[in-house]
Amino acid sequence: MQSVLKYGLVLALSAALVTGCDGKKDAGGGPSGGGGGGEAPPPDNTVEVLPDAATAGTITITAKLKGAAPAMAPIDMTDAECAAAHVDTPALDESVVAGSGGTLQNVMVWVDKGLDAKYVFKAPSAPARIDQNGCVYKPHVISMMAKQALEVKNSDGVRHNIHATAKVNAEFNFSQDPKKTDTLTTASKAKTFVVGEVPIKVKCDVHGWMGAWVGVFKHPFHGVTGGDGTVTLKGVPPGSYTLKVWHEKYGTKEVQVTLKDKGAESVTVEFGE
Amino acid sequence: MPKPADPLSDTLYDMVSLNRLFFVSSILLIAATVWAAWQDYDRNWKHYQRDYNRIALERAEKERAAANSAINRLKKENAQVAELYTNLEAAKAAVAGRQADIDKLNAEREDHRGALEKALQKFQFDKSEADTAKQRAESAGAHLAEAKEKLEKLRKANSSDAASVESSLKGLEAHAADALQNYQEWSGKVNESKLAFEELNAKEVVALEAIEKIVKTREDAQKEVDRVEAELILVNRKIAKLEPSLSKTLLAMPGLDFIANPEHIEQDILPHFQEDLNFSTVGKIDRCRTCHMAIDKRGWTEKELPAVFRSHPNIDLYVGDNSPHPVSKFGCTICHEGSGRSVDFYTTAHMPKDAKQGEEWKEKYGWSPIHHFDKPMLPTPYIESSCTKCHASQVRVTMGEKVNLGRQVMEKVGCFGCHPIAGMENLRKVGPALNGIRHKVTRDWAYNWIRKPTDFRPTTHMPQAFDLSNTSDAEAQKKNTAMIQGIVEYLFENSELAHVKDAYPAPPAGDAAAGKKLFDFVGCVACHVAGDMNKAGTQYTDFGPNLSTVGSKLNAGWIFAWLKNPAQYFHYTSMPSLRLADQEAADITAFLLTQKHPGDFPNRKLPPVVEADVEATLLAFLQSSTPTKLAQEKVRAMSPEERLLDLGKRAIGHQGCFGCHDIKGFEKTKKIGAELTGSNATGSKDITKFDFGFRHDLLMGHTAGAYDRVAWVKAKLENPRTFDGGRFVEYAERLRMPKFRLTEEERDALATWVLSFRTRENIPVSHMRNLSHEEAVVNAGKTIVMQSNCASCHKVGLFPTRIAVSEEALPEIATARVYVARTILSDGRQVERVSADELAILRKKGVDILLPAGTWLFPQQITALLENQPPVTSVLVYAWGEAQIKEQVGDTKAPPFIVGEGAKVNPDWFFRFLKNPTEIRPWLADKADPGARMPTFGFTDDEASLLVEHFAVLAGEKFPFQYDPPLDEKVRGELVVRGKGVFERMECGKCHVVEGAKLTTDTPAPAFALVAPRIQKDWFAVWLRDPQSIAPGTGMTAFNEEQVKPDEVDALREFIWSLHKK
Amino acid sequence: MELPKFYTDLVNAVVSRAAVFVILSSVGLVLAMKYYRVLTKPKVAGPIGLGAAFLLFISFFDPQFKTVATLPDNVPIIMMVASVTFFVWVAFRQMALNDERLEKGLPPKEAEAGEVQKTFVWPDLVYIEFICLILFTVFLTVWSIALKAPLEQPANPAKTPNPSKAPWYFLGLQEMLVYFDPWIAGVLLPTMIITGLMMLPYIDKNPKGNGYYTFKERKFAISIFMYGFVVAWVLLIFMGTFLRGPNWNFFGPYEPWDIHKLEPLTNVNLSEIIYLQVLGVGMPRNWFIREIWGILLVLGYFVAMPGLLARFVPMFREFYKQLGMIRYSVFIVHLLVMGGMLIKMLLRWTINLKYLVGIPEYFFNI
Amino acid sequence: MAEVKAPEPPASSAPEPGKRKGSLLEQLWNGQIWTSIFRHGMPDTPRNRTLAIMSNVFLHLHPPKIRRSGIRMKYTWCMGGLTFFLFLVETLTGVLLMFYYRPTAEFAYADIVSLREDIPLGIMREIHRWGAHAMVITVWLHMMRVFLTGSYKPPREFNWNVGVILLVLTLLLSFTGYLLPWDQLAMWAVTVGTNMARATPVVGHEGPGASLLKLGDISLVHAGSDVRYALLGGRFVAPAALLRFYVLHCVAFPLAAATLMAVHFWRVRKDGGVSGPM
Repeated sequence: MQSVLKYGLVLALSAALVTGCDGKKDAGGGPSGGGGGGEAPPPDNTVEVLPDAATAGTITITAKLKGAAPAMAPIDMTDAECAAAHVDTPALDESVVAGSGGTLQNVMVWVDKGLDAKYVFKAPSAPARIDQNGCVYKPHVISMMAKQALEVKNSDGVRHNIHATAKVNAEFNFSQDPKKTDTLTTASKAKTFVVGEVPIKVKCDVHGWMGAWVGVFKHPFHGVTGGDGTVTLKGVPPGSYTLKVWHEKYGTKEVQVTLKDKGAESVTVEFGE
Repeated sequence: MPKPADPLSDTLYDMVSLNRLFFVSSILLIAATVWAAWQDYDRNWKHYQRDYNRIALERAEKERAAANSAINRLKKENAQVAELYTNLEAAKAAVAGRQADIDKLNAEREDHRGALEKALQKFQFDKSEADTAKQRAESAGAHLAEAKEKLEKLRKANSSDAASVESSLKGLEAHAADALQNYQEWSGKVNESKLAFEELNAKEVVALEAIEKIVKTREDAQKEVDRVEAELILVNRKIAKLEPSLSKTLLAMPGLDFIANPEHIEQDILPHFQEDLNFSTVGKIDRCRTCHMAIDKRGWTEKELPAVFRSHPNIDLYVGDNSPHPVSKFGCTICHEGSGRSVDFYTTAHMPKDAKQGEEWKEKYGWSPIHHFDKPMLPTPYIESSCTKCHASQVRVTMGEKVNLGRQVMEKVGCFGCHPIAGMENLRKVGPALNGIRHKVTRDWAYNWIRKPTDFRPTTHMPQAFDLSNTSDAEAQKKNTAMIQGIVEYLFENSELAHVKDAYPAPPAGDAAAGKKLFDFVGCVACHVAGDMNKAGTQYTDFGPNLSTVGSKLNAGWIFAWLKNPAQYFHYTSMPSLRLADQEAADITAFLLTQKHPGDFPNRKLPPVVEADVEATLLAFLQSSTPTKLAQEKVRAMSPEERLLDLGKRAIGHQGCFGCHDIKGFEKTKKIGAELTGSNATGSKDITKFDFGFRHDLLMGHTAGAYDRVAWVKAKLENPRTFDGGRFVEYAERLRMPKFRLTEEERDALATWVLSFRTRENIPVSHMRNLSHEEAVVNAGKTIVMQSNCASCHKVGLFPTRIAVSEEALPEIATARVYVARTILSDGRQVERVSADELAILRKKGVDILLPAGTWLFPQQITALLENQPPVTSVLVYAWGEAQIKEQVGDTKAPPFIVGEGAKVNPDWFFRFLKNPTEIRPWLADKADPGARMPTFGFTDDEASLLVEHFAVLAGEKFPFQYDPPLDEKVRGELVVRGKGVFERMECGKCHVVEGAKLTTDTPAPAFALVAPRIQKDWFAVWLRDPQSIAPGTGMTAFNEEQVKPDEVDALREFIWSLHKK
Repeated sequence: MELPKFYTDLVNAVVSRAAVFVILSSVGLVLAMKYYRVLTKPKVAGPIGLGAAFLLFISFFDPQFKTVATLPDNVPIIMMVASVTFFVWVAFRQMALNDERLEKGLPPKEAEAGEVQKTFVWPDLVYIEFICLILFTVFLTVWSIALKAPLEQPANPAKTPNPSKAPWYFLGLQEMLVYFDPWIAGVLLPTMIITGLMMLPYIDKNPKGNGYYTFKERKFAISIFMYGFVVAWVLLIFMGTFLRGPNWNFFGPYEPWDIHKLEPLTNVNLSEIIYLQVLGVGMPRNWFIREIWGILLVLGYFVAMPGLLARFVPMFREFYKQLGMIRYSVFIVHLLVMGGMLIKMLLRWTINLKYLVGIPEYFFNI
Repeated sequence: MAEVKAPEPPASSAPEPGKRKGSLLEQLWNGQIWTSIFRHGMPDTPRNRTLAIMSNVFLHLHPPKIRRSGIRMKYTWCMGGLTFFLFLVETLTGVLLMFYYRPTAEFAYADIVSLREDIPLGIMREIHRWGAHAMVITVWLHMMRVFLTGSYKPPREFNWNVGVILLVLTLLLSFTGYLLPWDQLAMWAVTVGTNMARATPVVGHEGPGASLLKLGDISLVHAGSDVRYALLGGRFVAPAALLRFYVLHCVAFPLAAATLMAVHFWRVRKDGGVSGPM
């Protein structure tokens, strides 16, 4: 019994510690992180130090794919209910998704070095979203800020478990009932990511093919390429930066960018074997 | 005195010049006396204290400025705080406005004061008189009673004395009556004077209360402000203590400094540690803090600070009040050695950590190694050699990284094979038995292997015994050859195995490719490296020999037999059985045979025996014990074969091969090396007993001093024959310690461990690291865990990594997940274990467990802990490095965590499993990955049950079992039914196999049929709610209270438990 | 700075054996006493003194010498040697002057009319004594400030220091241990030093030289005393301190004290010389027969020699007449022991003689 | 001696005891307190110079008048006086050291360390030690001077012998004090020194003749009963020896030396003062 007490205490404590609040239950209920008694996220008292909007510029990164894109293999879904969702169009493996005009989708871009340490950013109030739809994560790659809430949605009629194999942040792996949405905050039982870490693989242990990637950052200068293969980082203060460009299959590349006052820089990064 | 003409004209000496001489000599005397007094006064440590005070004051002033600005900022930013200050001002003004009233009240008090003090005095005097009268009255009464009693007795006895007693009785009665009356009178007076005093005093009280009432608002406001300024007030107090003042200067002046000198010796008196003075012992006194004034204070860590004023670098572990080794209890020199009573840089016997620091010290402090002191301080790199003084009971010293590594290295290379070492007597020999060598390798191989083992296997622990610095000249080489030939001859002639006739039978044909896969996955790689003969492997994969060249050494028959059953070849081998099927073993055999040595080693042959050399070598040995002529005759009388065999036997005895290998004929031979422990322990024996030979370069002075000990040990480990350098020594008399392949780090650690061998010091039991029963179990279990190399597959986690988390160290561990090793209380204390009773007491005091030992923490939880719990400034934990996390998280095929295994599985099952492992996770095996296999170690019952208890204790569980209240069958039946519903709702069957218990490679999770006998019921609830806290990375998903209601947990559990068919 | 090698080698070579050192010093003393009138002249003595001081000074550049000489307990020995040398000079200078006066028929300086005249103790004597004490106190204080009293490891019966030395003033006796058994070196010799000193007034019948410095009038007495004090006492202390190193081996002043230095062990007893080397037979089993030669020799030295001296040597004949049988015997035994010391040392150095009489059965060796 | 320093009183008005007159200083010199201590005027007349010596307990070691040669430094070297002075220095510093030093195996060494490290005026130990060495040297030089001037000759034969005993006592004082720090230097020097006592003929167990003293086959002189045992209170230098040496060093030898010194000085006077040509 001792061990039960012990572990119970740890769970309560870790919640209390991270939030710093006294553990009052959120009376409002509503969608709660990790299922079960969620707690109101603590008020974010962070005092923001933002770059001067007058001098800030933009950086546009375009990810290109060398040569022809490999064909996306269809996924063999062993779960009948999952398979049922893809009767018309088979689900495809999204590890390499080509965009329009030789560009590459699902490429994560972020400012890695060069950002002045004095800046402090608040996480946006809107949560980052990830949806389990047809036993596939949508989107396949997301980037978010540390302490930003994470909304995990299960649009399927089957139970999923969502397992974030974080190494620096707290790992979570909770079971999610069909047609349910959980919002993970810094206070919920399964916590959203609170420190920078990239990439975090998210998977479902029931459905081995399901996989998504999350990047967590301390600042807002990050993004994932969409169909046009570009990401635009806005409001970046002038300076010299090292950007990192990551793709699940092709790895990480570094780009140097120097941004002038109100400048606008464009960079193209090429991936491929 | 001018010389008068008369009558002193008869003086012999010229008085004027004598006067001058007298004047000069008097001046000199005064000067010398002043100089001596100044020398006496101006001690070095005072300079240190002054410097410290100056720096401390600067720091405190900085703190004050920070506190001030913090208050100012608060005033600006926080309306409430600002209000406090306005309140105070207002209250001050209000009180000032009523100053007239206060003055009036005070004037009234002053008017009354004379009468009041007089009345008080009268009351006190009257009271004293009354007390005296009372005592007299009591005494008179008692006398009277005594006399009466006596009279009574006399009357009864009809004594004639009665009359005289009776007459005196009257006087006594009168006296008693007087005394009583006197007492009553005084009592009355006391009452009066008391009344008078109280009356007057009441007026005083009224006046005071009135004043207090007026002032109260201001004082209350002041208190509020003080609360805001608490830190500032503290700093101000600190500054007042440090600030120079006239009185301090005066008290520190020579001549006055005996009164209450603010500069004084700081000492820790440690009567329980006895310093050995050979004839007697005396309690230790450590005066180190006289100069190292910040050693026990936190936060003195800046690089710019002089080293002498820094906090102890590991203040959570040593010196600090909350640490397990507070300075008040342990002092300094018990670990550091040196002269604790001294307060001078030289006489305290400081020792630099390396030659470079020595040079710096010479320049800075005029340092030189102290010659006349037997225990100079240990250079910091070797400081951990002191740990074992008190921690001898632990196989691995908590946090003693270096000394542990040293011990581990020694256990690995087997120094105890030749050197008797207390505490290591029962370790197994580190080398394989050679009783069956004939069936294993060829003579050619054996000869060349002994000659230079690293040529065949660069990573081997087998040391090189020949062709070393003192045996590499041409003459010695000839003898070396003869010796090795003799050894080979002896070994091969004396190898017989009961279960082998001529040779091992050839194994069935195997597939090398399949063997490679098996080798990689089935578990061989946990202990062995293959494919690269130069790869050293990690602490774990270096456990067994590197197999990259093994195909050039062994024959197929032997390998096959060995793989099938290692213990058959030699019974105490560490190699476990992997329960390989014949085909599997054949495949691996085939694979191992592909691991050929790439160089010319396989072609090297046993050179032809040169008779003359054999004879000469044999004579060299015989001559030392036999008269020369007799020896020659004896040699001549032997046949060449006999000579070779005899030489071989002598060579084995000389080199002590039997220390590491079982060799026939040497079962009872004594170890050949010097004892490293006991009265001549290396770490403490007289330095003059170390033979430095001609290695004068190792000496710091002209002759060896105690401070040269480290250099000797290190030189010996680096080149064991070095002290023969430059000497002419007979072949048979030369130093014979072989040379081990050790890295610089390993040698350093080994030196630390060897230096820890010292003659026993008188450490009281109260200061030893005594092991509780549980700790002893963990300790003993740890030995088996290490000997079985469990940690290579299972992340045992508890050792050997450690990180002391302090604010400075935080970034370092930001990427690690840590295991809290000590229970942390909310008042910042860290303790090993808290019993229920202790917890109850603590809770009454408002202290609770903040983090129980044995839990996993993520980095940000530690950060939060440090931020939100001011008393906790650091957490002492064992850490898991990033690499280990990566290995585990996201790899469901890794062998399971066994931290917490004791809480998870039933002891009975665990015991059976250790004895005879069965498959639990068949899904680990598929075509690409046959899956690791828990080997059969052949644990004895004792070992297995010790291991079970070990893990039970680690998990904080009771042993051997927990009470599991039996359930009413009916209740159970209901629960099972309900549980089945939950089970289906939660779709547990999607991953876990329920029926049939047939496990296949497709099964993603363990079969429930196996759960009941294996898993502890208590554990289930925790696992269900948060599996990741127990096993990071597991594919098991958490179920919250909405999914499985709290009251459904038991039902679900009972259902699962019911699935087990007995 | 380093001392030139030829110089250190030369000194080490000359002084590297006890025999050479003692014999050279003895010869030096004899020469000095022979030519004392010239040598004590300030013009001669001054440069010699300065030269010696210079040699001492440069010796400090040698690490070995510096190590030994600056040991706090060895500093007084240097002072002792220096002050003894200085005062020997002071005394002999006055002797030389007085002897010149005596030759001219004048009284010694101390007996001049003006000197014999008495004078008041106050203020002369009291004053100079007082100044003397003050200056000495200054000296002692400065010495104490400059040099810390030594303190080594706590006493440990299990660890014998090498070399282990007696307090410096007994080092002469410890040196004697090399040549004699402890009962002679440690008991007999010190006792005889004391008795010898005590009997001195009763055997020195020379009425001259009482109360003034003179060499001429008491050549014999002063020579014996100078030999006994300066060579057999002070010099041996110097030797024991600076030239005896580990294992009590003899080292040159600039020779590093190597703990492994070995000397061949080839000392023999007189009986071994006679029986093994000369006669070539085995050692007799009976100790008396074995040692009879040595016993005879020693007896001869102490019994026959006094008589022979008294009979044939004029000086001793004179002594015998003056002192009578008993006093003469006491005197001559002391004198012979003193001489015997030197003879035994010489025998050791020349023929490696260990004992004249060696009866270890009764701890009796001479 | 203070008188020597005192300024010359005005010559015109030579003070007479009892007259209250003149400056404050004069009044002091003529006052009852002063005259009760110093029973003579300024020592500038033969009478007063004689009185200065004779009425002072310390100075009356000296005769009022001595031969001139006895005052000459060149002749006396002042070595006897220095030896006596050093004896006083050793007494004084020794007494101070006794406040801090405990002659037991537990404390002896630790106390010396404390003297070295932190005890106020720990320099006393240095003065004591170096003073002892200096005393040995001065006493030798004194002996040499006395010999070289032939001053042992009649009538001073006895005093020479007293001097010889004092010389031995000086060495013994130094030797017993050598052990007290209880360090290696002390212990082994004393071990070497006392080892010789083993070989004392007859009464030392390794001395010639000792093996002859037997009752039956029981040896009477053995390591536990010989003269060295008596000296050390044990078979080797051990805590008992420390205490023995301490008592000898602090009580026995100083008393003996002081007594003999009194005899020595007294006999100097009685035998005709500092020697000179007869």
